[in-house]
Order: sequence, then C-alpha cells, then structure tokens
Amino acid sequence: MTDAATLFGLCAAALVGIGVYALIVNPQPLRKIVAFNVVGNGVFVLFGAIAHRGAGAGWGGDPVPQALLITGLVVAFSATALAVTLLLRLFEEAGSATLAPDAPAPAKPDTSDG
Amino acid sequence: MAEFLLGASGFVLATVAFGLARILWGPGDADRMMAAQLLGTGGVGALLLLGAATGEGGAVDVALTLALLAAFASVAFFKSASEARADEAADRG
Amino acid sequence: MSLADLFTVVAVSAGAVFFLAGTVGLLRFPDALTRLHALTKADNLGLGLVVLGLLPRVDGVLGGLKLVAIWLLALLAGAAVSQLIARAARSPGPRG
Amino acid sequence: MTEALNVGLALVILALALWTVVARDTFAAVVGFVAYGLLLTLVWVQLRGIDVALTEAALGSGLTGALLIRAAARLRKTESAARAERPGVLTRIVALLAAGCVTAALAVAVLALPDPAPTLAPETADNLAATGVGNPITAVLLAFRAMDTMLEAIVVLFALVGVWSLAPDRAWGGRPGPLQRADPDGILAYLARALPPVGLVVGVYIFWIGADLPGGKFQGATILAAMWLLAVMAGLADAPPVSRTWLRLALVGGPVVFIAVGVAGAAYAGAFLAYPDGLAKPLIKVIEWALLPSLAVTLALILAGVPERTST
Repeated sequence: MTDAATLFGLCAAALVGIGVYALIVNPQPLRKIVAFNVVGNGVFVLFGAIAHRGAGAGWGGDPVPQALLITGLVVAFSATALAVTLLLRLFEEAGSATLAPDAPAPAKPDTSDG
Repeated sequence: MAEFLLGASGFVLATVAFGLARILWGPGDADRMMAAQLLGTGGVGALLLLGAATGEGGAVDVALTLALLAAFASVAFFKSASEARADEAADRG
Repeated sequence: MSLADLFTVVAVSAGAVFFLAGTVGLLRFPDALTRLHALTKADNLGLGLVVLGLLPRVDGVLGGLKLVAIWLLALLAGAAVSQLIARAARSPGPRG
Repeated sequence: MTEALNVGLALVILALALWTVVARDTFAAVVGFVAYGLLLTLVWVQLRGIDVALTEAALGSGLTGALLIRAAARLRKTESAARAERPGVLTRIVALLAAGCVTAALAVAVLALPDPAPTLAPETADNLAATGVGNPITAVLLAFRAMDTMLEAIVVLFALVGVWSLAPDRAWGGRPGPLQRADPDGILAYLARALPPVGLVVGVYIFWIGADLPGGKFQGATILAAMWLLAVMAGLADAPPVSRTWLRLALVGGPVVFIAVGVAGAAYAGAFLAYPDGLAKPLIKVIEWALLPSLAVTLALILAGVPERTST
C-alpha cells in the first residue's frame, strides 16, 4: 500500500490539474484567483510530500524544503491579496469585474476621481 | 490507545465532512458559513485527537491557532453582508 | 486498560457522538435558525468532551491549559459567530 | 488506520477543490475553498510539517479566507453578467486535456521519485549547533537560507506598496478601508474586546517558542495582524492614515535591520548575511524581534486595503 508521501503527492498532482482546468474555464477573475491558489496549494503539497520523504536526523521531514514552504505560503498570500485588491478597485472604477475586452460596462456618470 | 484516538479523529473528520454537503445545498450564504464553522470546530477536535495519537506535541499549537482564528472568516462574512445591505438601501434611495 | 484510558475512551466517544448529532442536525433540520441551534449545541459539547477526554493524557500544566484555552476559544467563537450568522440569516434580502 | 484517515482526507480535499470549480455561485465556491484550506492544515500535520501547518492555519485558512469571502460578497452584483461569459465546449475540452496532461505528468514524477530520497536533514542537523537555535526550520530560515527570508519580507512589503498604489488620487495618504460603524454593545464588539488579549498572548507565544519548537515570526505576526483587523472590523479601532511617519518606520524597520545585519556580516564575517562565530543566536534574535512587528503591520495593512478616506 502507499505511504503518506506518495498518497498526498498524487493528491497534489490532481489538485494542480483541477486548478489548471478552473483557471482556463472560469471567466470570473475572482474564480481565477481561487483557481490559482488551488494550483499553488497543489505545488506546495507536492513539495511537502517530497520534504516528508526526506525525513532524517530524527525529524519528520527535511527542514530545508519545509522552510521554503513557509516562505512560499507567505508570498502566495501577498500575491493573492494584491490580486484581490486590484480586482475590487477595478470593480469600483468600472462597475464590473470582467476580463472581457468589450464588456458592456454599465454607464457611470462622471463621478471618477481622476 | 493510539489506534482508538486515530479512529476517533477519522470519525469526527468524516462526520463533519458530511456536513459539508450544506455548502453544496445552501440554500443561503448563512447555511454555507455554518457548514464551514462546523468543519472548523470538528477540524480542531480531529487535530487534537491526531496529535494525541501520534505524539506530535505541536499539533496542539496548530489547534490553538485554528481556534483563535475560527471566528475571523465569519466576522468578515457578517461585515460584508451588512455592508451590501446598506448599499442596497442606499441604491433604493 | 487503566482508569484514565477508560475515561478518555468514554469522553472522546461521547464527543464524537455529539459531532455526529450536530452534523445530522445541520443536514436534516428544516431552516437556518434550527440548523444553527443544532450546530452550536453539538459542536461546543463535542469539542468540550474531546478536550475533557484528552486532559488526562497531557504532560504538564501548560499542555492542559492550552487544551482548555482551545475549548474556551471555540466556545467564544461559536457564541459570537452563531449570533452574527443568525442576524445575517434573519435580515431581509434576496439571500439569507 | 493512519492510511484510511489519509485516504479520506485526500478524497475530501479533492472533492472540495472540484467544488470550487463547478459551483455556480462564487460565494459558495469561496466558502468551499476556506474549508479546503482548513483541511490542508491537517495534511501538513500528517506530512510532519508542524511549522507549515501553523502557517497554513494562520495565513491560509485565516487571513486568506476572510479576504476571499469579503471579495466574493462585494462582487456578488457581477455574478449574473459573468455567467453569460461561459466558454464553449471546445475550450472546455482543451482545458480538460491540458489539466489531464499536467496531472499525469506530475503523477508519473511522484511515482518515479528516487529512493532513498535525497535529503538535507543530516547536513542541517550537523550545522544546527552553530546557529544556537533548536528548531531546524528557524535555523534554515534565518541562517542557512537567510537571503530567501530577507527577500520574502521585502516582497510582502512590495505587495503593500502595490495595494497602496491603487488608491485614487483624492484619497492618497488617507485611511484604508471603509469607516466601520461600531455597535458598542453588540456581540462583534464583545468578541473584538475578548479575543485580542488572548490572541496577543498566543501570537507572542508562537513567536517565542519558534527558536526551539515549531512556531516563529510569520505565524506570530499573522495572528497579531488578525487580532488588530478584528478590532478594526468591530469599529473599536481605526486604521491609521498611511502617510504617518511612525507607520512607515514600523513597516520598513524589520527589513532594514535584516539588511543591516547582512551588511555587517559582509564587513565582519566575510560574506553578506554571514554571522560571526558565537554571535549567530543573538543576531538571529535581533532579526526576529525586528521582523515580528514589521510583518504584523504589513500583513494587517495589506488586508485593510486601499486608502479610501482622506485624513482629517
């Protein structure tokens, strides 16, 4: 039977696949951000499984990849937060949150702030 | 004993996972938040049992962090729900 | 099996039953407020019993304090969140 | 038994990931994602990465969840317009093929991983004593790979600069986020009074034990940031105007100390970020103490959002 590292490694592979599909198919930007996070989590779990395989010296995992994972999680959060803020500003400014080039933006009288 | 704790952890986890069906069914946002809240509490319980079964002392600290931030997402939900209502009221004039 | 182990088994099992009850309530009860009722009672008691069952197994005072703190935090969060959710569910609007 | 638990955990996580894709309602998808982040914490415990589990619990399911839920609730009005944009069958088939190929390639790679696995654990163990800290992950973050951590702290700061640069001209330098109306007797205000003192203790505790046990500055800082945001959401505190000098100093303090220690290392120990013999532990502590408040303020302000209200 499979060990935890292989099991979660395969689970991570599936997560990346699910995320890639969602990233392409979902038109809404917020859904794309979520999908991007699913891809990212898949990569992180895969890396964590590799760290777990490298267990040694009395530790449950290789500390070097685990430390890099912490760095990765923090950077992923920063990127997600920036993307979400950008999206909310777009919505505030344009009245819609779409990536379509010729989206029928609702007419907004002159309340722009330059 | 470890086997029992592990089994209990799996049982609690499986139970609250079924509760996730409420996220699927809804019908309201409130129902979905409830399912997430139940998963939060159940997750903390499962984590404590898991830590006790494997002798991983740090699991308690993880559970502590989860319990501390359990309300955070729900508070954000409530604030944005009330903001949205205020907006709607303002739109209607 | 020692007495402490027996205590753990009984308390943790009881806690698991409460989690089950909470889930059944969440899935089967007819509307948001009754579901909330089932949920808050069950998950607070469930976690409380799990914590109680694990208390004899901790080493040191700090470990026990942390376990109790987790339960108290969950109680506080549960009480606050259930009020907030109930208010959101009751207020008029297209989505409750 | 462990195996059954792991298989169950993996299946629920995959089901939730699928749900975030197929759910019609964005809010429902996002709540699914929050639950999924919570379960990932359990995965990290099962993979014996307690430090990572702590980070995931604080950042992944805590702050990210609040961020996405807030955004989904605010963007609800755009929902119906977006449904009209659904891509055609051809796009879906191509996407499915692409996703399948990626998954298959990764799965093959996972099954073909070398045995025994390459590991740096023995090297870390051999050199741990030189750093004076007991938690190998802290040693990696602040001694062996300190450059990564320094750049990471700067990246987080850049993210905040990015958020601020989205401010409309009239609000530049003002307070971030909408004004929160406080209800002093409400349950939210009660929660925001009761929780932060506990959170302060827990956050500093997680930071404090990070030298020898799982924990550290990122996890501690995230908890502190969350507690402050709770007080802001309850209307008990207001975000400061982003042009305040003390705020700017608090933001850059941690990275500046980190860089200064690095430059001092270049002067006295022969390499950037090298620690002189015997001084490793005190220097690591200086960096950690400087980074904790900076990271807490930065993370909190990233979540507080774009400056919207001119300071008066």
